[in-house]
Amino acid sequence: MKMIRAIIQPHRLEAVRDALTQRGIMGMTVFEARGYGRQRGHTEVYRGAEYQVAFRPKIVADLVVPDNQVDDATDAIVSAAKSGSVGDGKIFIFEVGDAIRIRTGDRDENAL
Amino acid sequence: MKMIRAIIQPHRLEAVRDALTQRGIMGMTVFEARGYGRQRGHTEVYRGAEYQVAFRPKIVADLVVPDNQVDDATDAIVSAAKSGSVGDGKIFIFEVGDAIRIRTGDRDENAL
Amino acid sequence: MKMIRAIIQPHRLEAVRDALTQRGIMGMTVFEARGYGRQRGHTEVYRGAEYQVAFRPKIVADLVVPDNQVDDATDAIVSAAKSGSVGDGKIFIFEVGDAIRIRTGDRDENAL
Amino acid sequence: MRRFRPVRSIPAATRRPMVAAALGLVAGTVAAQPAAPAIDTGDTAWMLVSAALVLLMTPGLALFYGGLVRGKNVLGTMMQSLAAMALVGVLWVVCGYTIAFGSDLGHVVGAFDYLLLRGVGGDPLDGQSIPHLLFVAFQGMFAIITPALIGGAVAERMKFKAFLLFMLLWVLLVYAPLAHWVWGSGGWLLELGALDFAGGTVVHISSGFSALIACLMLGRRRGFPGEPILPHNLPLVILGAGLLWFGWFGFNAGSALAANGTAALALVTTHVSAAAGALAWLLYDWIKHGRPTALGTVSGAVAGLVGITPAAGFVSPAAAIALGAVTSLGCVTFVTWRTRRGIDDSLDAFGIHGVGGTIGALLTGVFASHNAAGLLTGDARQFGIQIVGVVATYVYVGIVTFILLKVLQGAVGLRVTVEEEMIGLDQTQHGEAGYSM
Amino acid sequence: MRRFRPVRSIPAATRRPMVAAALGLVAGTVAAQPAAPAIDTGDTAWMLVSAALVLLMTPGLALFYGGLVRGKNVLGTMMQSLAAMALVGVLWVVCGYTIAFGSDLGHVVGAFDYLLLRGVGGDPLDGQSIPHLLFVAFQGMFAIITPALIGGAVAERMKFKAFLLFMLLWVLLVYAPLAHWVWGSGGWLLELGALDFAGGTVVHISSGFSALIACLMLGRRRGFPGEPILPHNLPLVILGAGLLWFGWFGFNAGSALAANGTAALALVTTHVSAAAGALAWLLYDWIKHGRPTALGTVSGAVAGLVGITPAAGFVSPAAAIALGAVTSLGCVTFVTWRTRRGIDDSLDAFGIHGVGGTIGALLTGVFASHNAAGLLTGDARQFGIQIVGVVATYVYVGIVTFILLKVLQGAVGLRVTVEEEMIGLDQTQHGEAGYSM
Amino acid sequence: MRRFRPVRSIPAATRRPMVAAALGLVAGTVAAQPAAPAIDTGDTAWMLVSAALVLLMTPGLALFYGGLVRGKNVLGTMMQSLAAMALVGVLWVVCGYTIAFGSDLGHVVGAFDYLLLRGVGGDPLDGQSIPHLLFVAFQGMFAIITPALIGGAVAERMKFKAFLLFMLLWVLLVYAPLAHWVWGSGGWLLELGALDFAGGTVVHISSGFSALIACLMLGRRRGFPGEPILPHNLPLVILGAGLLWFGWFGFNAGSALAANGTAALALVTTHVSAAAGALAWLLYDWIKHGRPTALGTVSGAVAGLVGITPAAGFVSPAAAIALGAVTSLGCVTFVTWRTRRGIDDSLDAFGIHGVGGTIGALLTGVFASHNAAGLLTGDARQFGIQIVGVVATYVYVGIVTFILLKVLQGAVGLRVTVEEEMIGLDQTQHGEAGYSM
Ligand SMILES: Nc1ncnc2c1ncn2[C@@H]1O[C@H](COP(=O)(O)OP(=O)(O)O)[C@@H](O)[C@H]1O
Ligand SMILES: Nc1ncnc2c1ncn2[C@@H]1O[C@H](COP(=O)(O)OP(=O)(O)O)[C@@H](O)[C@H]1O
Ligand SMILES: Nc1ncnc2c1ncn2[C@@H]1O[C@H](COP(=O)(O)OP(=O)(O)O)[C@@H](O)[C@H]1O
Repeated sequence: MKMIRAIIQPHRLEAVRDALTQRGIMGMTVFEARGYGRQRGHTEVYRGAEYQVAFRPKIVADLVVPDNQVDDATDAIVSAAKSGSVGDGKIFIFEVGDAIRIRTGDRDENAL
Repeated sequence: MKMIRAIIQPHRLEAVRDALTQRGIMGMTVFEARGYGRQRGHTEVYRGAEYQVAFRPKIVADLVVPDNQVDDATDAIVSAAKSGSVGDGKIFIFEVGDAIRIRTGDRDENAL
Repeated sequence: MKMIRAIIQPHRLEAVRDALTQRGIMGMTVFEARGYGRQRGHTEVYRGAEYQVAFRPKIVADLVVPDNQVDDATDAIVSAAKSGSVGDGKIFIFEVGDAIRIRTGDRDENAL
Repeated sequence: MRRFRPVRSIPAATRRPMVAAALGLVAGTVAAQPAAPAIDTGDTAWMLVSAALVLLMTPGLALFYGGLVRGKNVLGTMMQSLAAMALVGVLWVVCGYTIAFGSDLGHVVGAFDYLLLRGVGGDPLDGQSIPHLLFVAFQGMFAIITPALIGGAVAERMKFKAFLLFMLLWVLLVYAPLAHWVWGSGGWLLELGALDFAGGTVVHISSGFSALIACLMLGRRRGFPGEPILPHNLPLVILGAGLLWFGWFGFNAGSALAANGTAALALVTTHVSAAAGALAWLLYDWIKHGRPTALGTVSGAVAGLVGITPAAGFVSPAAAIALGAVTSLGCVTFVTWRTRRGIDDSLDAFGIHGVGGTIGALLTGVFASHNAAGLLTGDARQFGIQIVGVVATYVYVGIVTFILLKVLQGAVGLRVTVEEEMIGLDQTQHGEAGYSM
Repeated sequence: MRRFRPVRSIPAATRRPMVAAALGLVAGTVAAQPAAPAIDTGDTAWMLVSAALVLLMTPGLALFYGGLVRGKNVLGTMMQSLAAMALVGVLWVVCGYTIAFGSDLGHVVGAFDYLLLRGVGGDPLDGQSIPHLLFVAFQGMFAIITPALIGGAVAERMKFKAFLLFMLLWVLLVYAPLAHWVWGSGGWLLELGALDFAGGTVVHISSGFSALIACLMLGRRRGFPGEPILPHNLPLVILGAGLLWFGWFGFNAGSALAANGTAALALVTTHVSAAAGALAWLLYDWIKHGRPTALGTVSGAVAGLVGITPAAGFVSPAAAIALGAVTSLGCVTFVTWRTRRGIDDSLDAFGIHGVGGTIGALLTGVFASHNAAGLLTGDARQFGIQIVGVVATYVYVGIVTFILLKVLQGAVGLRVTVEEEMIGLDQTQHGEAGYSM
Repeated sequence: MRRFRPVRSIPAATRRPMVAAALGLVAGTVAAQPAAPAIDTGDTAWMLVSAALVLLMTPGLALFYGGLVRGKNVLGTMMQSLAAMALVGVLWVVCGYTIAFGSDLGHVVGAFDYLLLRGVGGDPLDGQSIPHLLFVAFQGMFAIITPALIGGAVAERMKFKAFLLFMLLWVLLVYAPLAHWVWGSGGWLLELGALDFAGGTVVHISSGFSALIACLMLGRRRGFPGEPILPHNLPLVILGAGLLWFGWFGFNAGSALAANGTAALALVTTHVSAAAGALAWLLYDWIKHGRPTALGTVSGAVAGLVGITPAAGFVSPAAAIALGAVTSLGCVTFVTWRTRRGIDDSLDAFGIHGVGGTIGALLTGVFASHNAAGLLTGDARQFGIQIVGVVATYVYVGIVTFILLKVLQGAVGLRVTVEEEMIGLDQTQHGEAGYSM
């Protein structure tokens, strides 16, 4: 069982969700975040002065999937989130030790 | 040392915190998030049209505990967050490689 | 490849980012969160009554780095985020299984 | 001062013609007027504005209350005010006005002569100098905000349907008759000589006491008083308070029904009472809790505004400072007590409007010195009359509100389910979210 | 009622002097007046306030629209209104006013005699009782909000530069001539006898229909109608609606140009039409979707306000209730239909202002009973005239707007790039963020 | 124009009676009036509204400033304005008014005859047509917003206690005497013939220059100018600016103290100067930074409003366009410079009010053509007098403010601790959070 963390452009969220749903992958948790990497920050003007704002708005989507769905899911995310320009984002993959569905107490992959 | 991530209904946060405190488990970090799983999204009405909003507000609570407190903590969370209806949420468990308390430089379980 | 999660005081973010940049460590994702630990919550007054608000605002900065940069990065964070008082925060370290740069498809450390 | 009994001891002689013109109660003056009383454009201008200002208070209240609740209930709370504008806006023209200001039936209620504003036009009422229609509009704005105030006590848990039906019946059965008692020609409290310049009893005590009954019948919000339930957006609350302070000039100074010295007096007393109320609560918080709070400051301002409402045209600016400060401290004392007691008057509709209205109505009988006299100016009887007015309001409002709520409880239920309360009213009652990413 | 043709059938005799005084069209009365018409301080007071109230509507609109879009476009949307205040504020004084109200050229446009307000001073115009400068100011506020309304149809995707140039040309080529037709002395619709009390055709139909054309030419927002694009901040929307309702009293009752019975009538009809519109949409949502929404309630209020605009001084309060409810239901029906059809009039500038303005202009010819007569009061011809006014407005506005947008499309382009649209207008057009941590 | 010296060259003869009536300075007219000067209901209506409008500016300022700071300081910033309403609201009635407008002592200050408003009632002052109490109220609103403006320079770091004490002393020792100089009967600048229609020196230069001194004495915010410190909520700022623009009509047009041609002129010049200021800054940002900003637009509007304040009733609408644009460009130039220089006038209290007030006061002496004459209309002396007025204001304000702050620094300290500054003022000074989940 793995957690896939996708850090994407905010306006790509709907597309990513659609792509995942199409492949039968349901369930994720989404955060608003701000990111900073190679992508140049943007300039904001404030009363006659320009400021470099390093952080840009990003969406972080965490989804836990069985091991055999990892490739499928990352493919779906990449295809839906990719525009080809800097700032498209990253995917990181983490091992998940256990999972529990609070409602039923189901554990592990049954909890997904 | 493990990180327990509990994705719960927002209105359960206080109860979860109480349950953990009662068992002597202190310390957590809490995020506002939006989730999507089996629970049906809700309908919003916007000027004569109905929209399906897939994501629902959730609270994500991350807490790092020594290995021997994992069961205790998950029990506490489940008991406090469970209502029995879809959407109660999930618990995911991750291995933590190291921990540092910034103030003191304490490491590992001493940092908690 | 590791993910360093730094939970810090909000007003330390700029200093932390500067310290990391100085050591050539670029790229992170930042969340607004609320934390609760040893640090006493604060009191809010609401129409003649005092309430203990347990959670305090925190910034969570997640950065993924190659294994050989972990110490450098944590040092930088600790030095920039430390004031010596309770509530300075924690650093947790997680193993990252894989990384993908969405734009290029680069994997693993090449994706950073 | 829609209509008050001019007492014998009017201090400044110059004020008499104004009072007479505004009230048409001094026989001689009325006789001297021509048959068709004339419209004064200045008075009309001021009353057009006053009507607009009082209308603005209800959106102001929506913001004030909306910011105080949790984010999941912001729309549900604002909708109580919006619904008052929609429902009572129509209702007043249809039959509310005539119940309050139609020709007197037994000193307690108006007849149906003005149903759907039949016969109400551009000509002024006797003794007024503004179009009758404008008087209707001005009064109609009061009828909107009064039931909306009640929402503060039942916020975050009352069914919208129940609140809507409650407002409908309450305006017809409680508000309109009360307005007749105090301001309607022939109303028994008017005839008794009760002083209520702009609605201390009619607006604030009535809504405040109904609010208390309603919150006791509904019970507490889940989590109260154990968990802190804190305002989700204080800048909205401050904005709402700013609009209320602004609109209150129309409420109080507009109640002179003319652009004259009494209006100016009411504007000044309203302003300084608000300021004194704000300052008193600010200092209270500072002394008691170590820090002056923004919410305390605006709560004190509203308390000061409520307190001066019955007194605005009757007291001196100096007395208004005292009145505002005393009212504010009275409110904060009550509010602290009710929280300790676990009474969930969630946004203090009773704590501020009921308590503040009561203090103000009584102090009017103490401080009155302009256009009337009170305890300090030698008219102890006036103080007694004020007590009668207050008690009568409590009794009538209490009984009718209790019955209304009992009936609605049986008919549609008053409270949302636990599940709905936890998810929030915005989604469950209105199918919306206040804020989206 | 800046200037309307008093019909023969004015019902109440008492109203005649008021009409005459306000309009100076009844020869006898004018003759009776001294050569230099006098300023009335009451009328002036009311019109000073009315001008201020109408100005406030544009920030109100900025909030109303700004809350309805996504957070990344909140400033871009508000900037459309702010730019209208900045640009048209200056433009009106320079040459807008004289195009609309300069001496008549062929019944269609004003001459340049008031360029830069040459010769406009403190003395009143013939038949008015307020300083000429004040009339300029009052009218100027209308010229600001009208183009700002159009922004609602093109929100979240139109280039700011294109919108700014469009407003500049549109005010001079569409708005000012239309104002001349309807309100300018010698304007052909005025002479024909069309009734438009406060701008149903001039303001609402003109902006609404231009908005429809603009949104069709621009095309839909990315994601519409597939994805839900929901308001990011409904409390802002409610606040905006509250300020609009408040300001509309200046808009409509101020259009009496005096503090008189007609102003009072307009204030009452405006208020109850807003209330009835709000109530109708609230109930519609409840019946149709199971839940009464806050956005529906305020949308209905705005629809009611739009509907009553041409009628405000001509109909009875009871008729205003009907008019408000019918307009609101007409708007919600259209809005539902256009969404199903995939027309992205994003914030319903046409759906509310165009549709509501059309319904209101026609119903004015049905319900008129004060200062004029309509279908129900026996003047079928008036209804015909109203149709002529509406059709003429559609035709003229449609043609000129279409040409203007075509020209601008070629010259500067109308729409931001896909990339810019996805990032949002705040950052890409204005270099700012609405909200920061 | 509370009181100005009518110059010989009043252009339109028709204006003279108005001026005379408003000012009571033309002997003949006063003699012609009956012993007891009469109240004019129209003038009174307008001034009731104007007082309310000016009051609303302070909540408007609270929003404007509150949105500009970081979220952790939003309440601390708004509290500076709220505290001004509370404290100065009371203070003005107690002794502020009499220091400013009591009978003249040596041309520099008023005596204590109006302590606690003793003897102030419904009768008008000589030469006025509104109740004396209303004049007190109108003036009192100015005394509230002036010290609140200073908060913009010291935002996010000044101790609340120090700010409160500072306001208390500053209103008594700086504002009230200055008001006496310029508007008080017998004040030396009034007698000299300085023109300050609505407070360019008294309100804007005085608060602006005090603000500059205060921010230099306090030092910069941590992080300034290295880190971007950006507004947390620009929609609030825009809303605040909208309320300021709206309220400024009361501020400037209300300063005519009557509903007359001068008020209409002031309303028009105020409006177009705001529009021109907004447009100028919008275009400046566009040309200089490639994008027109919302904050620039509203900042320009406020600059335009500040600039026209001393000139509103003295210049033509065309001159007001020039004045607004010049002031706005002057402000943006200064603001850019001070940021580069590392001066942390955080929200540009000096950059907009000080600079804009100075430009406006001087340009009044250039453009004056109504009710007075200036450089362009042949009165070079007037320009000299304006310079004297400006310099005197800077000198007096500078010295007293410096001393006051030094004393407070010793007594209670001016600045919060580093720790408190980093956590934010909301929590540390007020025990509250602006926003909660
Ligand atoms: N090392 C990192 N650790 C955590 N998050 C990162 C890291 N590098 C980038 N990110 C996140 O990914 C986002 C996109 O990265 P960036 O380098 O700008 O573009 P790209 O992914 O196209 O190379 C950043 O805004 C940040 O949120
Ligand atoms: N596979 C998943 N990965 C990450 N988060 C998930 C996943 N499945 C569910 N969640 C989170 O858990 C929440 C509850 O899940 P849901 O399936 O709706 O209910 P239940 O937990 O009762 O089965 C979701 O809203 C989402 O935030
Ligand atoms: N066990 C834990 N798991 C997750 N987060 C924690 C834990 N303990 C503390 N934190 C986070 O770290 C922050 C600081 O911790 P705290 O104990 O208050 O101070 P310190 O780090 O100085 O000991 C908390 O507010 C919380 O966000």
